Amino acid sequence: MDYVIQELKTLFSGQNFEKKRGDLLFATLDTGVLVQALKHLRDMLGFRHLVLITAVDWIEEDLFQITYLLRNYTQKTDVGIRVFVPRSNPIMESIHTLWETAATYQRELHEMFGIDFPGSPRVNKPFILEGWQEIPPYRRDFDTKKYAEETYFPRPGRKTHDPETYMKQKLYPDGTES
Amino acid sequence: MTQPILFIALPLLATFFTGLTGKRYGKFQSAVMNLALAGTVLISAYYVSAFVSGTRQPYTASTAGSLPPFSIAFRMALPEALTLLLINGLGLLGLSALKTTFRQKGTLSAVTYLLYFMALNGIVLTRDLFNYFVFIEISSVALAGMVLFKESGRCLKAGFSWMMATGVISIFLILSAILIYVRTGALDIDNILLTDPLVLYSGSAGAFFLFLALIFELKPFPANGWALDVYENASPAVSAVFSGAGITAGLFALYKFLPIVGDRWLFPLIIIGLVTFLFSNILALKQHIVNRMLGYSSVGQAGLIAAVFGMGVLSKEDMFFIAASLMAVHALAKGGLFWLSHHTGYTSVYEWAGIRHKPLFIFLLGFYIFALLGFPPFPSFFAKWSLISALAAGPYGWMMAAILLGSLLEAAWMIRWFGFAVKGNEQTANEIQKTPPVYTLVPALLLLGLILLLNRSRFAFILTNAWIPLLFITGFFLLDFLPARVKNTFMIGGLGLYFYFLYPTLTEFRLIFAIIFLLGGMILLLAGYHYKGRRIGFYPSSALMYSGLVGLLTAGTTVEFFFWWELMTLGSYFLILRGKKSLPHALSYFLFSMGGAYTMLSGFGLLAAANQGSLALETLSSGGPFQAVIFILLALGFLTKTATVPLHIWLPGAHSEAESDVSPVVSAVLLKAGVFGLILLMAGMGPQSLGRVNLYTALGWLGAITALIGNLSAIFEEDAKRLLAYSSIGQLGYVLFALAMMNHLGWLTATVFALNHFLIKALLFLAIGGVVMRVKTRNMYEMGGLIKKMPLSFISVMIGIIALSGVPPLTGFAGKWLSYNATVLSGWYFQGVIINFAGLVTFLYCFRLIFTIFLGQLKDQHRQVKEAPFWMMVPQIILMGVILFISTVPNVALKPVGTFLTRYFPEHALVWDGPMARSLYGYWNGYMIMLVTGVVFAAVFFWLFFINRKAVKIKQFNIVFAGERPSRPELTHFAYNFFAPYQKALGFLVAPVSTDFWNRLSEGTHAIAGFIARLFSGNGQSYVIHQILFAVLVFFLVLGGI
Amino acid sequence: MTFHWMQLVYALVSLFIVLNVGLIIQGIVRKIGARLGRRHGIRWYQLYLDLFKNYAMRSAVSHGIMFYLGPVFRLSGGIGLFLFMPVIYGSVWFQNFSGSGDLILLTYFIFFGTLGMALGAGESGHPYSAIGITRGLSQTTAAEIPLILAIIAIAVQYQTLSVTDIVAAQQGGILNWTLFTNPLATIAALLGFLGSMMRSPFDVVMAPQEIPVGPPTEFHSNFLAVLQTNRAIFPMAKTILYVNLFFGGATNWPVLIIKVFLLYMWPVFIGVAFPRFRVDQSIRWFLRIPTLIGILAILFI
Amino acid sequence: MSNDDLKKRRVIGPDGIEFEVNPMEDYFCTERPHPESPANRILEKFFNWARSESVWILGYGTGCGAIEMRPLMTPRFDAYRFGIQWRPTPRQANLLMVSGYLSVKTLKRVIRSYEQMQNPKFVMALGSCTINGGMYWDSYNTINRLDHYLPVDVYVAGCMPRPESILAGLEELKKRIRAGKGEGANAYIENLDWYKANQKKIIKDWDMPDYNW
Amino acid sequence: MITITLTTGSLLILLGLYALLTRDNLLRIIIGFSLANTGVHLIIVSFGYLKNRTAPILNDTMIAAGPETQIVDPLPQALVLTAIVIGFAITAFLLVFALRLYHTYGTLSLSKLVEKS
Repeated sequence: MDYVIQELKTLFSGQNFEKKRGDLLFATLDTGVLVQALKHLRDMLGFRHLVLITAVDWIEEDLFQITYLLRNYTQKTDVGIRVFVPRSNPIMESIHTLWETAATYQRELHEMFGIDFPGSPRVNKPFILEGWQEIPPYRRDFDTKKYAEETYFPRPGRKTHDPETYMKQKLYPDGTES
Repeated sequence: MTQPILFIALPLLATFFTGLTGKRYGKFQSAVMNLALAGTVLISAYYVSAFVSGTRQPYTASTAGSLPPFSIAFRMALPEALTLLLINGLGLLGLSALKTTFRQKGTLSAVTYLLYFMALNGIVLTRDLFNYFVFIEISSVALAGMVLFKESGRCLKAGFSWMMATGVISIFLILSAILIYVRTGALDIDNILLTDPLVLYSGSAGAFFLFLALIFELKPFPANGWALDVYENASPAVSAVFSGAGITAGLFALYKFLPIVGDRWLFPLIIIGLVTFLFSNILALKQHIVNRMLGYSSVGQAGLIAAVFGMGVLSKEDMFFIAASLMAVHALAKGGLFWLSHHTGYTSVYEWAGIRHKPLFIFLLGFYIFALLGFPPFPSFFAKWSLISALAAGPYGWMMAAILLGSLLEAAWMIRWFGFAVKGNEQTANEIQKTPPVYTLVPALLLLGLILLLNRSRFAFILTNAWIPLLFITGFFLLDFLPARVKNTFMIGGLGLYFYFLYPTLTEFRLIFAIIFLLGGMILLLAGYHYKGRRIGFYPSSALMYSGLVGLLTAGTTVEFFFWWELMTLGSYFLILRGKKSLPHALSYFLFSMGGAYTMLSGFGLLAAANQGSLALETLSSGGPFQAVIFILLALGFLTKTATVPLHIWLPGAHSEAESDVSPVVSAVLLKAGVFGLILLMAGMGPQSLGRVNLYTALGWLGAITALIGNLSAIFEEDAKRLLAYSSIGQLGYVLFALAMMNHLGWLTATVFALNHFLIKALLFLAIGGVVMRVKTRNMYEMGGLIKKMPLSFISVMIGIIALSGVPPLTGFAGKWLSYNATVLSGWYFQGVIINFAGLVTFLYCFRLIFTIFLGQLKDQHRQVKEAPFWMMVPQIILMGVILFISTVPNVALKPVGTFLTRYFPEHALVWDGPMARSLYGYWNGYMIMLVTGVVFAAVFFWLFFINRKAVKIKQFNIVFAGERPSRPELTHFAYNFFAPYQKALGFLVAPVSTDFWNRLSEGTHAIAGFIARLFSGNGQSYVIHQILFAVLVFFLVLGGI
Repeated sequence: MTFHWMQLVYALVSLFIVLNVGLIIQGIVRKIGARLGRRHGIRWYQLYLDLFKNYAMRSAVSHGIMFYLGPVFRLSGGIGLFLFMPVIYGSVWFQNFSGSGDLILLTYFIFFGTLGMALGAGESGHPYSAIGITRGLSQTTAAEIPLILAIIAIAVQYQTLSVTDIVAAQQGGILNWTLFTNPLATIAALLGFLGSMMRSPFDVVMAPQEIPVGPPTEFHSNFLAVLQTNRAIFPMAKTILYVNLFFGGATNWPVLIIKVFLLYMWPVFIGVAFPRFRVDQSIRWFLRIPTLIGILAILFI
Repeated sequence: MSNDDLKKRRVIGPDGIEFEVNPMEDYFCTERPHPESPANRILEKFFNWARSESVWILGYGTGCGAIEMRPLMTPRFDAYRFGIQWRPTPRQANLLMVSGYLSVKTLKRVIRSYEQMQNPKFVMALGSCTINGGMYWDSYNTINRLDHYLPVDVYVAGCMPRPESILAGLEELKKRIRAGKGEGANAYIENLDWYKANQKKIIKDWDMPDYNW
Repeated sequence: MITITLTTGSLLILLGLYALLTRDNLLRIIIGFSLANTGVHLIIVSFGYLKNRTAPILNDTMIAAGPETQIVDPLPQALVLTAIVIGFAITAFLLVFALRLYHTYGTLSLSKLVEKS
């Protein structure tokens, strides 16, 4: 794995090259070099499988983190590449040219986070949320509970409990712990 | 009082006078020239009339009052007079074509032209060998001069080669003259012939050289490159006289001098002639330059006529008739064609599409081409007939084969040309604005005149039986300017009258087929009312075809039968050619038809030979020793027409590409001509076997295989009309199978199948044609759901397919029932199984036809389609009525058929008990079936209708689609590659084996043509080498003891 | 053959009998199938319930006139086939309308309903219907070949195409049945019979998971009820034809019902034992062994 | 399957004339359904008995409930003996069995399938998710109560209900049918506006005629 | 004598034909043709020659002596005159063609002419 870190470090600009396990490493790269880096990983270092693309909404930093997880089947190792795009203008380069399956992930990210991948096939078509009109639901500023209560006719009489206190109460009604 | 010398003197005088008036070619000069040639024409016409009426006897005129050898003798008799009339007539007409040339080039060019004709006249008239040489040289030089009318380098080269080659010929000729003179002491034919033949012929070099010279004048293959270059490069107006008049004179010289050469040279002459004929036409196949093609044709025709001169088997009278007809037709038609070419100015075949919109051009082109090809009613047709008949009497099968093969090849390239002119790619052509000038019409009129002149004695039926139909046809040619609807009315009325008058005279099968041909034709013609405008060319062609069809019924002799057969082919070819993309298909239809017609012709020839020249159709029963061969030859002819595998490949294209109201005619009506022929043949000739093979068993298997292949091909077809066309192949396979059984039930089956095929295929083709007319596509997967827009058409198709697939209670079932009975009766179990399997396959394509077009999802673009035109529906409704009527009371139609069939096959007839038919094995009551089915159907229908009366009418996308909704009709309509599993399982059966075979054959022929064509390099020297090698070859041929 | 009004009454009676027999036999057959799979299975009268229920559906939608006519064609085909068949040998009245035509009529009348149904299903505009029909038609044509061979074989054997005469020739003992006098033809026909009964391994036509029930995808309510009625009559009529041709016919109703039941079990047995063929596979299969047996049957008459 | 397919479009016919196709009207039936009144009482009783004993199921397997439906066909539970069968097409089925949570997207399909069934028709909903949203009660995309969108005849509670409880639910349904209470189809049609309003509230891209025939 | 002329004539013909076939220059071809023509004329004349006879000029003595035994055959001589004229005409025509070809293509080589289309 170390040589992967070495190569990535020397060839591409980025930070946080960290080895999580013996067979898993993560790195944060600059958005500009991402495609090249993935191409290099795929063609030179044998990470032929795009496992997934996912995103995290760092609302505090005003950033979206996009993670690309790749797998090398001969060495049984994984690499995760992170990039950050600004929340205000979330545009990322599409990698469907490298892996056709990426188009589907990108479509999902577009729908759920509103991250745009220009040029990705069918990226603007509704995927799961047909006719969605709110802000993308996976953004942390979207209030799911409020939306559900307003929209989906909650059945009256439903009680909600704080799991911690409720379970404590239920399992140890006398208040004795352990 | 006239003198033969005038033929020389008049042109010479005119030459002098015009020469004296200076270089400018003005009105005066033109008048003089015209007068001179008109004078010769008049004189020859006078001689012809005098000889024919007998007021003058043939005589010889000598110059200077002395006798040969010290003077030149001109002989004047009927052959000479006719030839001169032809030559000078062409010369007179040719003047008009060259008028502008003369104006540009001055008087001298005109003088050359006159001198050429003077020389040709001399060649015809003179009896003197040396004199012949002189005239030959004058004509050669004059022609070389005329080649220069067109100023191009190629012309110059061609002219130089020409002069070189002629020079060599002149050496041969003069050598022969002197050698013969040395041996016989004479130079004129009559005196030479007086000498002892032994002296003359005993290996005489003179005869050899004379023979060579005569042959070279006719440009034998392959030593003819120089002439072809001239044909190609000279002005077509010059080629016209060169081909028309020059070849005629050359042939006449050959005819005249051949006795000197002697019998020993006749056989080589035949070989050379036929080889030339065959190979010229092969070579023409590869050509696309019209003038060169016509050159090949001229050379080939000359070869054919020369071969005729060599055929000792022909009686004098026959030979005269054949040669005269062929020569006259060739001269006039070739002249006409060259003039057309001159007038259009097109060089390549592809450019000829430019005459598309000029009916007169098209008419003339067709007229000349079909005259050349030997189509009725032109004299060449009778000449070909007589030739083949005469050859059939002896062991000359190979000659027949060569002639017919050559004719077929000739037809191939000529028809391709014609096709390009009528239907070729329009983009490549500049349209021509002019109409053809009058003089190009004259040869056509003369040809028409010839029909009457030359056929009077031998083929009297033209005048006695055929004049009404021929008048009918001519009428439609003349009335072609009328609106289509008027002509349609005339046509329907004409056919009706025809039927009215014919009805009392026809019996048995002839009556059945008359009903199909005439009444069927009338019903189908109703669809013609839909077309507006004039529809130029449709009605003359239809008239040709219908007259031909009816002629088949009334024909009493084989020649009559063949006459009408050819007319029918011609008419149907024109009709098929009218389709938008039918060019290649019409061509293949025509070629297959011609091939079939030629085998038929040989069969008839052999038949006549076996019956001492008797031509009556009744002689079919006495075929002599060649009975089986005759049977096969004739059967081949008819089987081509019924599109039996492997002769079927023409049908799908031809039938599908034809116009909407032509397809039903060619399919439902025309194919029956072949069936009629087969019936005639089988009834006439009875059981046949070749060696130990029973030919009828072979035919039965052939029918079964045809049925299977045809039907299987139909189910894999995406094109609705092609599907129907393949289905026709299959249906006619049934008919053939049933006929071949040669028993009562078999023939009854065949009759029922034929009638059904007529009714059903007419109905289906009309219905589908109406749909295609509306939706403008024939691909079934592009249609769908049209039932909502065209309910009547749908009903037509539904009735049609139920009847076609043989499901009771409709009429198709009668055929199935009979075929089972006949199968069991004749013991043809396995063929019967194949036939019935083919019948089951019918379901597949029937369903495909109705489903993919009418059911399923209606397409966007068809949402505003209207029902098929009214006039397309009218015949469909009539046909549906007939089908339902016959289905209900089949006895009305079948009982009379059965009754007269007992005359042929008295055993195992059906017993009719009211509507109930009983065979040896089973029974069938069409009325009862219809009744029970109808009652049950009505009961269930009303029951369902009652309980379901509240049903909500929904639309095409309201279907269950796994919770989704359909988005576009195209994606929801299952139509393409409909029977994929079948393809996977049985697709190998319809591998295009026959198509491949025929394609390879045609490619091979083209490859041969391309290979040989390399001989003609355009180099004069190599042409001379060809000449010399040819001479050597002939020398060894003759010495080799042939 | 003259027509009597009584004929009509008897025809209706026999039709009623065969409808009930068909429903019950099929119910029992399904029960047997369930028991083989260790299930309790449906009640024997379940098919009646289904039929009633479907006739009792309150609403229906229609895709067009042919959508109506499809089931009508189908049921008329079934009823017609039955009515054109001599049912009970020796009975004057239960000959129905068999005087209208012979064996050939019956073999071709089978297609009357098929073709009509194909048209009705086509009108529904559902692609699965069309796919199902192409499969069905393709397979049927191949399955008919052994049958045709067998029919020709027995026609030659008995020198007649009349079903009544064929039955008559088989009377007088079990050994006179075609089954024993011409076993090859019988085998060929029985193999062909498999293909026409739409049971496994030849049921890819309906393929419920792939092309939901094939041709009748869109048929519902009363339309479906009519089709169900036919499904009770039509296989019975076909089976009766085979009984007549190969198993000596029947001289009374009980014998007929027993024979029909036993013969009906034949495709059921095959069906529970074998998985499904694709269409091209079944075409090839029919054109191999059964066709060969049929050819042998003709050769060894 | 994009919505563009349902917009009006200009089409050129075979004869060259251009015209407009409106798929919503041309390809779909826009008629409003109407309630079907029962037959007379005695006949209806007989019919209801037949209906209750011949329930043909259209299984809508969205969630974990689809797993629980399969055992019903096995020898252990053998629903066939109660006259219950599965049909592959809504047209021929009587009972729509919704087997779990429904997202907005699947709800659309469920509604279409339901409307394509013929009157009388019944709905049975399995599991808590269809009752009150279950564990997805606060999801942005999962409905909470099915009965606001379709007339449910029987709810079977559980997460998931076992086959036994489904059988019990079916028995309950049979009782309802026999009692003449299985008029959900008519109820749906009579209250069509309310149902449609609810449906349209969450299905924002409603691109169909109101009723799917 | 006759043998000599006949042989010469034949040789000339062959020579001429050889030239006609093998030379590339148009003029040489024409010359070859003229040679062959001359050979033919020689042959004609030699055939007409009869030993020990005189020219066919009729005068009184000749008529008295019986011309058919005294003079050579006059016919070939007449023929050869015509033949020469015709040969001249053909040669002239060939030359005209050669000249025009030269004007058009600028060459007299046959092989080059054939190549140019």
